[in-house]
This record gives sequence, structure tokens and C-alpha cells, in this order.
Amino acid sequence: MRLIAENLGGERGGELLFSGLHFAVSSGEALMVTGPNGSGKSTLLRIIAGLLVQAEGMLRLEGAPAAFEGLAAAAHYLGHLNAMKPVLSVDENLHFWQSFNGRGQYSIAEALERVSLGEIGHLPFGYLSTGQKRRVSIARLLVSDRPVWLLDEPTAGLDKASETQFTGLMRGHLTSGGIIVAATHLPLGLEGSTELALGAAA
Amino acid sequence: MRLIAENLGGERGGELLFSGLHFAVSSGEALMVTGPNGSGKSTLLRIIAGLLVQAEGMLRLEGAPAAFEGLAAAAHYLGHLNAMKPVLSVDENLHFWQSFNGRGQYSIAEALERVSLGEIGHLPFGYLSTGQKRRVSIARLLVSDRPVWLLDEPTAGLDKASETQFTGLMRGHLTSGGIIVAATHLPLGLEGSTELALGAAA
Amino acid sequence: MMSDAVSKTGRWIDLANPTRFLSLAGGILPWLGGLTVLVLAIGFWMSMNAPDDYQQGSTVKIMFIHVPFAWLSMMCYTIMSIAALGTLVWRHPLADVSAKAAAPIGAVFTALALITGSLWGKPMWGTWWVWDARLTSVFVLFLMYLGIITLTRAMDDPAKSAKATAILTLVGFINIPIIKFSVDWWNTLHQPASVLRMGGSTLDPSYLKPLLVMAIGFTLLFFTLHLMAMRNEIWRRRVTAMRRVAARSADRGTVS
Amino acid sequence: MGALFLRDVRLGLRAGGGALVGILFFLAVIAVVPFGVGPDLKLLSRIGAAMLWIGALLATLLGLDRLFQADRDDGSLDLLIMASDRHMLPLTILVKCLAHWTVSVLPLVIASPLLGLFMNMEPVAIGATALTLLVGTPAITLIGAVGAAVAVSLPRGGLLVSVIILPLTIPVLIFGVSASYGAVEDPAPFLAPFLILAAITLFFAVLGPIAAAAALKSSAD
Amino acid sequence: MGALFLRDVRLGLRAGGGALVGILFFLAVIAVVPFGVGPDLKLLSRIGAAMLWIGALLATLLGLDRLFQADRDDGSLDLLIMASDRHMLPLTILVKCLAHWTVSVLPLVIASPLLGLFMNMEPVAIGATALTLLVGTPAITLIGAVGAAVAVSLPRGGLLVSVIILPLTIPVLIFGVSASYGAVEDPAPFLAPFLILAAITLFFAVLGPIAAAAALKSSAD
Amino acid sequence: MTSHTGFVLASYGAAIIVLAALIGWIFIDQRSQRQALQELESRGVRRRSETKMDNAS
Ligand code: HEM
Ligand SMILES: Nc1ncnc2c1ncn2[C@@H]1O[C@H](COP(=O)(O)OP(=O)(O)OP(=O)(O)O)[C@@H](O)[C@H]1O
Ligand SMILES: Nc1ncnc2c1ncn2[C@@H]1O[C@H](COP(=O)(O)OP(=O)(O)OP(=O)(O)O)[C@@H](O)[C@H]1O
Ligand SMILES: [Mg+2]
Ligand SMILES: [Mg+2]
Repeated sequence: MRLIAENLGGERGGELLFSGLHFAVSSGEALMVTGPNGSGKSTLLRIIAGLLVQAEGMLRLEGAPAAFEGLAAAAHYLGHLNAMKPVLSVDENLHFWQSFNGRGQYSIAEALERVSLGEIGHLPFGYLSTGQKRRVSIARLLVSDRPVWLLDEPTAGLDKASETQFTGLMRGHLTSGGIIVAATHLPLGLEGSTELALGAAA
Repeated sequence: MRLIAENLGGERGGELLFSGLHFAVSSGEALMVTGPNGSGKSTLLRIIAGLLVQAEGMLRLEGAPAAFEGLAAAAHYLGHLNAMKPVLSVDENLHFWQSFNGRGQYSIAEALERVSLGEIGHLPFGYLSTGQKRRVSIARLLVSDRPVWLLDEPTAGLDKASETQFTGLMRGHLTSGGIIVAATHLPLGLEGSTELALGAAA
Repeated sequence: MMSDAVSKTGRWIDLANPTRFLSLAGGILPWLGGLTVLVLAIGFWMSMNAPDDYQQGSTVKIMFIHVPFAWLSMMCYTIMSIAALGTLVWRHPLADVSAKAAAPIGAVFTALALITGSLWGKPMWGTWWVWDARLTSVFVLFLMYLGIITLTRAMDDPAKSAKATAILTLVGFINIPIIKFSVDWWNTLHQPASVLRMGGSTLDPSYLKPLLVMAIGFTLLFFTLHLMAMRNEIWRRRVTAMRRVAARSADRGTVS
Repeated sequence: MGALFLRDVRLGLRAGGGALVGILFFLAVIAVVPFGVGPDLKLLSRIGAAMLWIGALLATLLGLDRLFQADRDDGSLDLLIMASDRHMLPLTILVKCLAHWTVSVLPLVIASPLLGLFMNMEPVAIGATALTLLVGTPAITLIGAVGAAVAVSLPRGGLLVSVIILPLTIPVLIFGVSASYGAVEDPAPFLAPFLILAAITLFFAVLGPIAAAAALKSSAD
Repeated sequence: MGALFLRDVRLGLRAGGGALVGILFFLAVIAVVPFGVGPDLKLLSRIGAAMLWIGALLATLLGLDRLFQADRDDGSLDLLIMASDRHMLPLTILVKCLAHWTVSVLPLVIASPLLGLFMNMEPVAIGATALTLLVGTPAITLIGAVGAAVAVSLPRGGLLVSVIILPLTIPVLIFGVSASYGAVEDPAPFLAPFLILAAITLFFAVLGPIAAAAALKSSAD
Repeated sequence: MTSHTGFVLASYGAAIIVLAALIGWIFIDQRSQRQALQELESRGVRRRSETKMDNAS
């Protein structure tokens, strides 16, 4: 499996943020997108997710398993927002995304265990602290069956321990043949990942 | 001016998160609240802001200027949410908070300049990137007239350059006699600030 | 100023400790329940033996239950309003329990007032329902009971729903005088007050006596049920609190 | 305070199109009633005032549940509550209600004479109805604010808020309609119910914001 | 898809306070009407069907604007759109509409016979109204979904939305009400408007989700 | 006159049925809460206030 971008350009509000990007990420590899605020990191991720249309260039996923028709279907996007309903319990939220996205490697209980939130599945999502919320979103990645992870500042709000734990989870995903594209300001501790620095802007 | 907490305890959903806290922060001093996810940092800040009632203990602001009657009136809370309307322009948003909170040290244009967003005042707030949104919220602190800043993970989403810039702004606030209480996972680069570590939890 | 409030709450918790309430209720309830059954039985016997009215025939017997139900529907709301004041002003911990437990009982009594009234209206007025001021305002009272019940059920945090419900209850109290005086304000089909009114009752003693006994009996029934429902509510809150503690402590691997 | 009013009016105009929703909903009501009543113009003109009032009451409910919820969702509500030592919270709420009324209800009051014509009402009746609407509808918004504040933490409180406040708005409706009729029908008085209506509005202008403020304060968490 | 339906139903039930709220809302609306129109039973029974339909329209509109906005605000919408290769987006939207209808409108359709009794309507009229409500109200939800989708996609607010949507619901309302009357009044036909109503619903069951999907896709940014 | 007895019976019957349902519900609720409490106590769970009191003594 290989995610390939050729001559990719992205725009926002009629203004070109970046152009002529070339990169290729294979199974087991991670790409770190860095750059100052407003340089277009989130824009790039949303283009890969198919939520925005690129201004120019090409983007494709080669050799994906048959179950995933397009790039968007193979990708799981973890944005700034957690995509969870505060009034539903953590279990209910995860259960919904699991059945909607297709069952992934882990069960809900296992995934919560992996982000050290084993016992709070019954609490309403709205009762959690910021970092706990983020960790539940990470658990969503684990229960869904999507090989390409698109992560937008995934560690915002996490404490030190959870950060290391999350690095371990990313490593696990890579070893099992996944692809990660992450936008970040902080080093995520993944050795051997390539970095894509977007130009300076406002 | 002096913010004093005696034997402070906070609870959430009937469970005591912390208790017996003692601290005093004088003009020109900063208090960094640290601790793992779910340890009650945000809860403490919201108690200081008067948005939650403490479970036990006392909290008071001594020697505040006459204009500020109570602690809540003297404090400006920067939470996880930016308290801005996406459909209004940055200028309109800041203008509203400025007239609502009372005019602070800086004008809107100056404040935007100070967070390096000089030229985007006319854009709708919803068009900004995550970091830019956060910087506008920081500008809100600058245009409002409140000596006590309560900051909940203020640098989440900021790039390196903006982080240093923000440290400078905090230093300026302290030199002009302000008080800062910040909950944070990352060092904010303020030398000489005291640290309050909340206990481990979930 | 916040801390004052907190210490005040603490004092009230000492004064009206739910545990003390539980033991008190446990002692009173059997006696109260027995008395209720006794009075209701006497009242029932008296009302069965009351003479038929020359105008209304045997339907006058409906009065012996209709009127107590109608009174209780209003009394229950009044109790809830006082409890709401207790929640808001004195922060009494039992006030919220009392209000929450009373709402379903009040709704049932209101529904019974509506049902028996309708069953009386068909032979008397020739229709089950008219949109007359008193009937409609009792109907509105019923709606408000249901609204309050749904609101208490919609929020799962009792501390949060307590104040919200209290405020709503108080604002809705406006409806009670409207019900009471609607018959005087708008001329309607419904009977004007004849028992509880200035200048003494106009009702014949042969009806007044069974009516009063039934009214006392149903009032006792209300208080019995209310006490029981309050006790249930306290237990329910304990169960939730204990479940939460159990979950949290298991989380940290330290089962207490 | 002026700034808050301006912000809320701007938001209402820019984001929701609140003004038009109200008028269109109103139009829908007016379009449907003649079907039920039949083409009987006399009857239509008789129930005209009542229909205008019911339409206005229901149209006010639209969007009212978001009065505080929108502010809560983006964190503004926290700051508004915190400022309550400087700007009394009830006052803040009053201003928000006023803005909501200006954007969503006022257009409808202005449009009511036109709709009165559709209902074949007499000029005097139209004038009286518009006047009572102008005086009475703020009370509905103010009562609604209490419901919106009570249900602020419920993400989909729309129907619930309406259920809570509809019973409370009934006195407003009664006196509004009876004042409207009083203006045309001779035995019925106009001034008495009209004054009561004004008194109700004033009463809720005080009580509504205070109750809503108490509810909001307790909702912060 | 089942999971999505379940989630939305749960959300509606939990956040708004249960299925009872729909019925309660309706009861409250119906209780308000006699206060305006007066307690004249003949008149009430004549406008009964119209009132039931107006109540249903209002209940459908309340909260409908949040149909996609709530999902957009918490980021769920992105993920729903991204999954469109697996779950066709129009289908997703149809399911969401169905869930909204089930929670907010269906209880009210079920309760409508009871309310018909309150309004002193004839049994035939009650049955006919309930039937037209059952067939017609989904169309309102589906039309509303288009509006909600367009509103989500306009960052600067959708002043146009209501202008486009509400006029479209008026025909639904008119055919629904005239079919209800057709069932009791002799010269007026029942079947013709009823079939038109059904046709409108079917038409929008296809067109609505497709249009909404197109609007949503272009809204992602 | 006799036709009216039906209404009297109906209203007394309705009152008895509805009240019986209310009383039954309260009793069922009481039993389930008691059971839940007993089950939790047998598992050794305590309320926070209790543990605090125990610590103090
Ligand atoms: C659904 C229909 C009805 C409702 C909701 C209803 C409601 C009420 C209420 C709220 C009261 C208490 C009034 C007060 O204490 O001032 C009351 C009392 C009473 N009702 Fe009804 N009622 C209904 C039908 C009827 C009918 C059909 C009759 C008889 C023809 C009737 C006869 C009475 C009488 C005699 C009293 C006692 C009045 C007094 O002594 O104060 N009601 N009803
Ligand atoms: N919805 C939008 N409409 C128009 N312009 C937008 C929109 N969202 C973002 N932009 C603009 O596009 C640019 C890039 O935004 P983007 O969110 O991609 O930045 P980013 O690199 O992710 O920044 P950050 O580090 O702050 O998250 C910014 O200048 C921003 O103002
Ligand atoms: N609204 C709420 N109702 C009930 N419990 C809550 C609520 N909000 C937070 N909590 C609980 O209170 C605890 C502390 O939350 P808080 O937000 O103060 O943590 P924090 O230290 O800020 O964590 P983070 O670093 O993740 O932001 C958590 O265990 C959380 O589950
Ligand atoms: Mg970004
Ligand atoms: Mg926090």
C-alpha cells in the first residue's frame, strides 16, 4: 500500500497555500507535516481525507486492500474536534463509530484499556477532561478498520504519560502495515519518519 | 494584589478531585498548575473563575483595584473554547469583548499586531487555522482590562514562534502587576513561577 | 462570599441529614399507612351511604373523589413550589428530593381529577370535555407536571437538575391562582367554590361530611406515598453515588 | 451592553435568517387556516386576531432554544457569567432577549397588518392586534428565556423548551386576544386587558431575566 | 446505517428528554389554541385538522436546523462524509432524517387522534388527519434537510435557506389539510390531495437526500 | 338515574386502578433500590461520606 502525492497544491479562500508537493508514504511509514500556524497543515490533511479538493496535482492510494475503494474510504481522520456526542456514553460513542467504520483490530474494551481509560466506558463523554476526551478519540482509531491514519495535532492536551503511550500505539499501527500522516508542532517521538515542512505564512 | 487559597478542595460529580490546597499568588507572580489528565487542573481554574463552587475551603483576592469588586470580575478565563463567533469577523469579535470587559492596555489593532495577526482583522473568525484562532483568543486577553489571567492550556495548537511570543506577552502582563494562573502540560518558559502539582488520577 | 454559601450548606446537611430522615420515615410510615387505610375505608363507606342529590342523582358520589383529587393536584404543586424555594433559598438537601418525588404523584392526582371530572361532565353537561377556563387550567397543570418530570429525567446529574427544576416550578406556580380563581374570573360551566370560600360552606352537611373525610383520607394517602417516594429517591441517589465510586476506584486499581 | 445587543442582532441577521423564518412560518399558518375554516370571510375576520396571536406565539418559539446554547457551545457563556459583577447577569439576559426579539419577532409584528388584510380584518382590529403584539410578544420571549436557560445543557432541547414555556404563555395569549377583540366589539373593553398585557410584560421583564440568570449560574460546570 | 439511526434516535431521546416530549409539545400547542380562538367547540372542530398540521410543521421545524450543524460542530460530519464510498451519503442523510422524524414527529402523529378528541373532531376526520400526517410529515423533514444542509455549507449564514425551504413546505401543508377536510366534507375530494401528498413525500424522499448530499459535500472545508 | 351509576362506577374504578398502579410502581421501585443497595454493600462498596467518617474515627 502506498499513498502518493504528485505536484499537489492546496488553496484556501482563493489563495494558494502550498504547491508542487511530492511525497510517497508506504505501508509502515509515517509522514510528519510541520510548519508554522496557518501554513496549511490542516488543509493538506483535509485534502488527503477528501474533504477539500486540491487546487492542482494528483493524489492516489496504490495497492489498497480490496475492501477500501478509495483513499477517503481507507483513511481515518482525527481532527481538532473529537466527533463524539457529549450526552452519549463513551461506550455508545465508540460503538457507533465501530459499526459505522467497520470493526478494527481491537474491541472497544481493549481499545479503552490501551489508552488507560478502562473503567470509564459508562460515563457520558461530556464528563471527561480534555485529555481524556482526546484519548477516547484515539481509541476510536483503534476500534475502526482503516489503514491510513490522518492525525491533526493528535497529542494536543495529552499529558506526558499518554503521549508516550500514544507513540507506542502509532508504532503498533505502523508495524501492522498502516500508514500515518500527522500534522504536528511537537515531535511525536516516531524515529525514522519523514518530515514535510510547509512554508512560513501569516 | 494577592490571590489567596486556603484549604481549597474541588469535586466533580460527587467525587473529591483535590483538597487542602494552599497557595498565594501576588502581583507579578505566576502559578503553573500541572498534573496528568483528569487530575483537576481545569476544575481548579473554573473554581477560581467562579464558574464552579468549591467543595471546601476559601478563596479570595486581596487588595484588588477598586474597579474590580470580586475575584470573578477581576479574572479573565481563557478556556479550551475560544468564545468567538465564527460568522463574525475577528475585529467584530474582539470589539465586542473589549467593550463588554472594559478597555484594556492595548487597542484591537495593537493586540492583533502583538500576536502577529496584524492583517486578518477583517476575516471571519471561522476562516482561521487552529493556531490563529488561539492567538486571537490571546489577543482578547490583551484588549480586556482584567488583572488576573486564568489560562487553560493556552499554548495548545501554537507553533514555536507564537509560543515564545506568548511567553513575552505573559511576562509583560506580570511586569505590569498582573497575576497569572495557568494549567499546562508543557513548560511555558516563565522563569521564577511557582508550580502546583495536582495528584495523579485516571 | 462563595465560601459562606458552602459552610451554610454544610450546616443544613447536619440539620436534615438524609440518614436521619430515612430512619424517621421508617418509623412513621407504618402508622401513617394504617391510618390512611382506615380513614379511606370510613370515607368510602360514608360516601356510599350518602343520599342521592335531587338534581344530580347518584353522580354526586363522584364529587367525593373528584374534589379531593382536584384539591390535591393543587396542593402537591404548592408543596413542590415550597420545596423549590427550599432548594433555591435555603439549599436544603432534602428539598430537591421532595420535589422530584412529588411530581409523579401530583401528575397522577391531576390525571384522576381530569378523568373523574370528565366522567362527571358527561352526564351533567352532556360532553366529556369543554375548553372552559378551569378545565383548561387543570389540563395545563397536568402538562406542567409532565414537563417537570421530563426535565428531571432529561438531566442525569441531580445537582444540576435540582436548581433548573426548582426555578421552573416556581415560575409555573402562577398557574395555581389561575386555577383557583378561574371560575370567578371567567364565567364558566364549572361549579364555583362552595366548600372553601369566604363566608363559610354552602354545601349540605350530608355531602360535606363524607367529602371532608375522603379529602383527609386522600391527603394522608398523598403524604404516605410522598414519604415512600422520597425514601426511594434517596436510596436511588446513594446507589448511583456508590456505583460511581466503585467504577472510579476500580479504575485506579484500589478497591476500597 | 450596547455591544452585546449589537453582536446578537448581527449574529441573528447573518447566521440564521431568523427574521424571515418567523414571517414565513407565520405565512404558512395564515395560508392553512382558511382551508380549515372554509372561505367564510366573516368567520375568518372573527378569528383573525386569534390566529395572528397564535402564529406569533409559535413563531417566537422557533430558535428560542438556542438563545443561550449557542453561547455555551463556544464558551462565551462562561465569560458572560463571570462578568456578572460588572454587568448584572439579569441585565445581560434582558439585552439578549431584546436582541432576539428585535431580530426574530419584531419583523413579524411589523408584517402582521399585512396578514390581517389577508384575514379580512377591519382596520381598527388590525391596528389593535399589531399594537397588542408589539406590547405582548416581548413577554413571550422573556418567559422563553427562562425555559432556554433551564434547558441550556440539553443539546436538543428545542421541543422541551417549548413544552415548558407554552403553558406559561397562556395568560399573555388570553389578554392579548381579548384586548384585540375589545377594540372592535363593543361590550368588551380594550384598555383593561391591554394594560394587564403591558403589566405582564413588565412583570416578566423583571422576573424572567432573574429566573433565567439563576438557572444559568447553576448550569455552569 | 442501523447504528447511525440508533445513535440519532438515542441522542434525540436523551437530549430532548424522551419520546414523551413530542406528545407533550403537541398537547401544549393544542391547549393554547382554545385560549386564543375561544371555547367554541364547533369552531374548534372545524380548525382542528389545520391546527394539528400546524403543530406538526412546527415540531418538525424545531431542531431541524441542527440536523447537520450539531454533527458539523463536533466533527462527526467530516467522518460521515469521508465514509461516503462505503455508505452512500444520500442514504446516510435519509437515515438521519428518518431518525429525526421518528423522534420528533412520529410520537406526535401517534398522539394526534387523542388531540382530535380534544378538538371535538369527528372520528372520520380524526382518522383522515392522522393518516395524512403519517404520510405527509416525512416530506417536511426531507425538505427541511435540504435547507439544513445548505445552511451548514454557508459559513456566513444562510439567509436564503428559510426562504427556499418554508415556501416548499406550504404545498405539503395545503394538500395535507385539504385531504383531511376532503374526508368529511362532501364536495371536497379526499383521494386526490392524499395521493398528491404521498407523491410529494416520495419525490422528496429521493430528491431531498440527493440535494442535501450535494450541499454537504461542497460544505466540507 | 340508573344510567348514571355507570359513570360513578367508572370514576371509582378508574381512581382505584390508577392509584393501584402508582402504589405498585412505588413498591417495585423501593424493592429494586433496596436490592441494589444490598448488592453494592455486599461487594464492600461504600459511600464517600462513610469512608471519610471511618477515617476520622
Ligand atoms: C375534567 C373536568 C373537571 C376538572 C378538571 C375539574 C377541576 C376541579 C378543580 C380544580 C376543583 C377545585 C376547585 C377549588 O378548590 O376551588 C374542582 C372542584 C369541584 N368540581 Fe370540578 N372539575 C371538572 C369537572 C367537574 C364537573 C363535571 C362537576 C359537576 C358538575 C364538577 C364539580 C365540582 C365541585 C362541586 C367542586 C367543588 C367546588 C368547591 O367546593 O370548591 N367538576 N374541580
Ligand atoms: N474555512 C476556511 N476558509 C478560508 N480560509 C481558511 C479556512 N480555514 C483556514 N483558512 C486559511 O487557510 C490557511 C491555512 O489554514 P490551516 O488550518 O491549513 O493551517 P495549519 O497549518 O493547520 O495551522 P495551525 O498550525 O494553526 O493548525 C490559514 O491562513 C487560514 O486562515
Ligand atoms: N462536567 C463534568 N461532570 C462530571 N465530571 C466531570 C465533568 N468534567 C470533568 N469531570 C471529571 O473531573 C475530573 C477532572 O477533570 P478536569 O477537566 O479538571 O481535568 P484536567 O486536569 O483539566 O485534565 P486535562 O489535562 O485532561 O485537561 C475528570 O476525571 C473528569 O472525568
Ligand atoms: Mg491546523
Ligand atoms: Mg483540562
